[in-house]
Amino acid sequence: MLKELVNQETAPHATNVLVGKLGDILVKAVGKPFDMAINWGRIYSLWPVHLETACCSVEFGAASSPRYDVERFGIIEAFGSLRQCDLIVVMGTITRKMAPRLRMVYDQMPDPKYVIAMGACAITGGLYFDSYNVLPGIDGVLPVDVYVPGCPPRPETLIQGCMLLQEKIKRTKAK
Amino acid sequence: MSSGTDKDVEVKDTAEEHSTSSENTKPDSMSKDEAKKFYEEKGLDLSPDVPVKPKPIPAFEKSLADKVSSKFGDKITVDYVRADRIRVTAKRENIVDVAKFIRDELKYDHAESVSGVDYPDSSEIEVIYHLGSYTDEKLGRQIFALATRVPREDVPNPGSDSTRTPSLRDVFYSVEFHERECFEMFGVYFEGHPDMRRLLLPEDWADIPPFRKDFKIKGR
Amino acid sequence: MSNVIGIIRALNSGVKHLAVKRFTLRYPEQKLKFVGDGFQFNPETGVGIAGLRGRHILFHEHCTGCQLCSVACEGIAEAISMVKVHETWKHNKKAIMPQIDYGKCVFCGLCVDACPFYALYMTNDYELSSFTKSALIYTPAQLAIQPKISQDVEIKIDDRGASHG
Amino acid sequence: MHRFLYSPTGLLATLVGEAASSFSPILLLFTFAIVATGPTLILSRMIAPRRTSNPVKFLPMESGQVPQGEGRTHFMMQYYSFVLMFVVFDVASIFLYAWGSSILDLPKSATLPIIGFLAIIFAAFAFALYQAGRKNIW
Amino acid sequence: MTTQLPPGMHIETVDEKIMTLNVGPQHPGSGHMRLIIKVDGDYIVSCDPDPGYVHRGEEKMAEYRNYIQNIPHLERPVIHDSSNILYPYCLGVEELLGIEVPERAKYIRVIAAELNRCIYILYWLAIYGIFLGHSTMFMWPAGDRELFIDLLEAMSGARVTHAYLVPGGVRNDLPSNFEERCLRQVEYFEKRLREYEAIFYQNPILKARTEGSGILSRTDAIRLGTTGSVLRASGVDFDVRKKEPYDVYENLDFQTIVMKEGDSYARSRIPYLEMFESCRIIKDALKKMPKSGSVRTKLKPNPKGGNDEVYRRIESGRGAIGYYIVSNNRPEPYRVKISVGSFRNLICMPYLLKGEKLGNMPAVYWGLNYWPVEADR
Amino acid sequence: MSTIAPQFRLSRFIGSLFDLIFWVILIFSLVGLPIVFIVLFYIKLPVINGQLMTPYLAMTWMADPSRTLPIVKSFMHTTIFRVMAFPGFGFAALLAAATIFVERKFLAKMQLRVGPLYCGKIEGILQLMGDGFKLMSKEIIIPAKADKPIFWLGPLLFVGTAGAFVALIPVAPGWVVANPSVGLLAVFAVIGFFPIIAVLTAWAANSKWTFIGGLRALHQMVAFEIPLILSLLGVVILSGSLNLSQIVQSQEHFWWIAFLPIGAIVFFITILAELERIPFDLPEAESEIVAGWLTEFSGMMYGLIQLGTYKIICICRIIRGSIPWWLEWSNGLASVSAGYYHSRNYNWSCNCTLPWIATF
Repeated sequence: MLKELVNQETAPHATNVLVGKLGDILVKAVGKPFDMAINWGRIYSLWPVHLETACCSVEFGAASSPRYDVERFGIIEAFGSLRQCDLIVVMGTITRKMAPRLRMVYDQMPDPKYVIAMGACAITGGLYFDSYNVLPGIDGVLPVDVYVPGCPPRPETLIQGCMLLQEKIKRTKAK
Repeated sequence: MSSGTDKDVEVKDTAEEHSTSSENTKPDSMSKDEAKKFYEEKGLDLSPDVPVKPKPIPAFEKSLADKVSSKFGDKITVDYVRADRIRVTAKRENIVDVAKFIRDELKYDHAESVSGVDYPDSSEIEVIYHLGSYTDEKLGRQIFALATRVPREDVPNPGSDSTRTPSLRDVFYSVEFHERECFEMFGVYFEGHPDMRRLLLPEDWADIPPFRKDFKIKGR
Repeated sequence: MSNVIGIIRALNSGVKHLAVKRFTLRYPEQKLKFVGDGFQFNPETGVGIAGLRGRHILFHEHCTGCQLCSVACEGIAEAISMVKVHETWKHNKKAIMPQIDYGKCVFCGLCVDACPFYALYMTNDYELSSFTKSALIYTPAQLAIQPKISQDVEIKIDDRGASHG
Repeated sequence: MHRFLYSPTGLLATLVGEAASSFSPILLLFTFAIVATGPTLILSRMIAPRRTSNPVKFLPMESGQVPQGEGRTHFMMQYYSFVLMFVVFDVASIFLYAWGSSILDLPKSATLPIIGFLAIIFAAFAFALYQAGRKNIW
Repeated sequence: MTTQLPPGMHIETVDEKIMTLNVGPQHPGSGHMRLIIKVDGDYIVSCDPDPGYVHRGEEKMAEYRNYIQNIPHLERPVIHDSSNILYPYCLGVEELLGIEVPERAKYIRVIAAELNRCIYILYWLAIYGIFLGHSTMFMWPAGDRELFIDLLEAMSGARVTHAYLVPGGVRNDLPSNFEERCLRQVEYFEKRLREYEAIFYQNPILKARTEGSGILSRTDAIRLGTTGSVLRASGVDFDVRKKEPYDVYENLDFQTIVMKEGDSYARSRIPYLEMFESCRIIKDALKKMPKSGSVRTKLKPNPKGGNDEVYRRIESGRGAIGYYIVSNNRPEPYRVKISVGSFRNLICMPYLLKGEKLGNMPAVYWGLNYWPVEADR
Repeated sequence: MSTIAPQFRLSRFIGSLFDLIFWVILIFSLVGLPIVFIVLFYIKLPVINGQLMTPYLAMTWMADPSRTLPIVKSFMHTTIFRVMAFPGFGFAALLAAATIFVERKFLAKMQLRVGPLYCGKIEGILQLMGDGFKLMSKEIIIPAKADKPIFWLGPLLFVGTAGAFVALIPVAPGWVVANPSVGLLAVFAVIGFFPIIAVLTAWAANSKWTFIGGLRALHQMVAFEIPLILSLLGVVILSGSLNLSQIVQSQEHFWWIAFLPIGAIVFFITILAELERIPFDLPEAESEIVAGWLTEFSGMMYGLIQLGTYKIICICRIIRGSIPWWLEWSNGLASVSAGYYHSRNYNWSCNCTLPWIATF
């Protein structure tokens, strides 16, 4: 390496390699704590978008009620625009009429964004496996991060799902 | 799915065997009480499949039904008169007149629901208006079912085939959304309805109306 | 003036609640206690025994492989499918047992009602979330495991409002 | 002091200098706030993921629908009269401060015109409030 | 040049001065539905409700399932009012199959239905509060609702989808010391309910937003065929529990709440007052209930109805729910039609919102006690 | 000729510049600073205060408070410190953060729940930091047909104007950034900017919701401005000055609220309306127009606007303190109204009692 650096002909190339390697080391050294800090922020600040797709929204409401109070985890129902949200909880059945809208809501959210499939209908279609107007699960529409089973799931199960999602975020890269 | 249907058939078979065997063991000549005792000893269920005891026809409901039948004669048929429930079938040509009579003379003032029933065997679709009354105290318990039958086509083309009937929106304002639903679910076009659009189904629905009997859902 | 009084009364009502106990159940640390051990059914009387409808527990020694639970689920969610098991149990001549997909199950309990051999019950376990769909499918071996349950908190009502202790 | 009063340019210079010295910190804080927070936007642009491949993302937010029509249209807002009132009375009411801050030094007769002025303002206000009560014309 | 478009399709014409707003499906002020609202400035010119985002075809699927398998399905439209939406189904099937219900089961059903009515109304009230910008009014009812959910959970085992009422009675008996617990919680709950009065109903700001908006006159309420609290807020004394008492409601002591104003405020207040009546009913039913006895008449495995039809209705939190069941000598019903209060009240929406200000939209919309999942079925 | 031109993009160039600056600063602080200190040990230094400032002494200045204090003191009286830290930007930002957190916990208590709990181990004390980190690492979406320069400028201008607002407020005797003789008029002048920013960004975003929200914001702020101005006239007459510091000093013995209760109430109501707090939250009424003029803002842009908003809230509270009409009384009322009404994420009317703000 040193020889190459000294050599007039190979020097420019070797310098580039050296600088590149130094940069890699720096990025690794800086990147890891940086990732951790950002992921820590993301973990405790999940704002779900207000999109009620079906009846599971009742239990989502119960989860933000005083008894289960998901604000403890930093999850506030950001009662506003989807541009400020980072979590989409698919609360139940997705019908054929809703599916394009769901996808559009997902598309318009800023990255990074996470999806929780809540309830049997969102996971596999559940009770409506043979209905003419219901999608068999939302896997074909959105990439799902966590599945929360139940019909509807208890708020505890939803909170457990959110904790799983936090684990998942912890292990992902920041960018 | 295939295994599921197999299982279904299996269980149905066993159930039928069960019932037939119990019928076989039952002696033919038995009074009602004896049969009851027999069933109780066997630990079997007592409830009959079909209610058998005839109920008396109540007077008030009978008078209402008579009013309608005396006015319209053989244009309508009174299907049944039970406690709190009357059902009348009218032809679709005079359903508006019947409805107006019911509203003005019998004081039924709103429609609770508009349902369609598909009868592919007789190639007809039945449209039933369940009418109720808020203004008349005596009619608080009553539901008046006004039915009509429209022809049904095997290859439906909703809106432009013969499956159509006059709308009752001018008579009972409250049927507006119910008739829209009936239109998209059965393909019955209501003539004179101001806003005959699709209501519940997706905008790109291109299949036959889903509540018809020949529309099969998955795996059935 | 009545408006002013109304606003003051509303403010007063809000302030009073600073003295009311918090209602929150701190879920991961505390868990609610339920009535009974889980939903059970007595086929003789035709009446169930109240209890939470969580995930199922399957008693292998009682299961005969009769498929009644699967048939009961047939028109509801089709969550139960019968799978081959390697063990040959005394009662179970067909060597099939129910396998439940919790991605489909709706926890209605009609399969428990359908089981005439006291083999299928529902437990107090509800923590079933997972990262993948396939992890939601519980095999007969998984269903036989008794869940660890530590549910001890109950709602308490006193003068300072309802709370969870 | 008197020296400046006799030369108009000197007065102007004094006024400008005083204004500059007393108002410049406002401008300074204004710029500092921008300078201090602006980098967060740039930083955010650097560290946040950016996926621009999907054009749907950049459509205006319209409740999950494909937007119909433009966001910037001719739009009738029934509260336009408020703006007109603001334009007229805001400037006028600022002048009250000039009077208000020196009322104790003024002769008493100076109060009369200002009372007339106040009467006009309050009459207009009362009329506006009366109109506000009539919801149907909003 | 203009070709005839098939019905169900139409072309939007865009007016420059009139702005079209899609309120829903992703909108903080909409539920699972869309309102196409055209506004001229701050005034609503027209409103076209577009439901169907949760249309799951319950009625069609009911034709492929037998009478017992339909139970979990038919409670899904209103899961937080599941006892009430199953109630007319059970009554109808019992009439079709000729089943008698034990006396104790009838009382238990009434208790479950009334508890569920309170749960529904509290949830609705929470939503109503948050949509008027009052977050405390979301939290308090949503928290107090859990008291009743605990009771129903003890009865049936599930938080919201109980599947508790079945044709022939109820699925399981009450747990031990239920009555004592129920009485204690209901009394505490009545105390809590009075707190809402000061912070919400007598609050001048709420009154200013709701009073006088969306007025529905008595004749219009009857003509539009509304039901439930919308109807009673317009001065029509109609409650199915009183007019056509089912099970044991005629033995119980309660009264119908009627208001004459017909505005959003009256519509929001009637369900609140009805909760007091529900508490009365529960306490009365607990007193009059037989202390022991059977709670379920056993059915055959695959019961078949005759060649018959039946229409039964009950009063739920959103109005009358009617089931029209046609049977066909088969284990499955031939046709099930659910006539629900939400769908019947939907017609009020374009009627009431026309000419209102945009700011009154949430008050009018949620005052109609509309639950989109139920309306779509 | 045309080989270079299409590939060159100004945005990419500027991006690379910033990238470079970032790395330079990072490497300098990690590598350069130690080197500087090492070098300092071997270089002769001049005499200061009659003492030879050896590198050793220079180092001890950092540790020895008696040596540090004079330097800090002299620094504290520079304008730059005032702008950056104490009465200026940093102080207001910290106060805003504290306000948000205290409000959230307070409101949660009133609603019988806990509020933020797990972020930062102790009662969720780091919740806002978490929110900030998250917002900073969120993507910023600029709508396709938006007027990009104005859309970018909106949040910056908002924060900047809020900062300009901060400059006018006397926090303690002698502690004020800008002390013009017509300070009260300057306050009105700054307030007049907010509706303009709202309308500009609303128009720039090209969305229906922002458009309606911006117009509503404009009309509401404008409509309440004249009552706001008139409500403060009484104070000016009584104290005979437009300078905020002098107004405060004139109330040493008793507060003008004793003479001007109606003005006080009018001021309270109008300031609520100016801040778009509940119940005057028409511009952000989320159940009608999604989030008003904030609808299209995402990521850090939204964060900046929230920061600005809360800064203004704090400032208005200090105004209430500096024109001490009601002091504790008003703060108590505001704290109650916090729990009583709430809109958006944590947009509560005003906030809880922080008596130390008003004690001077």
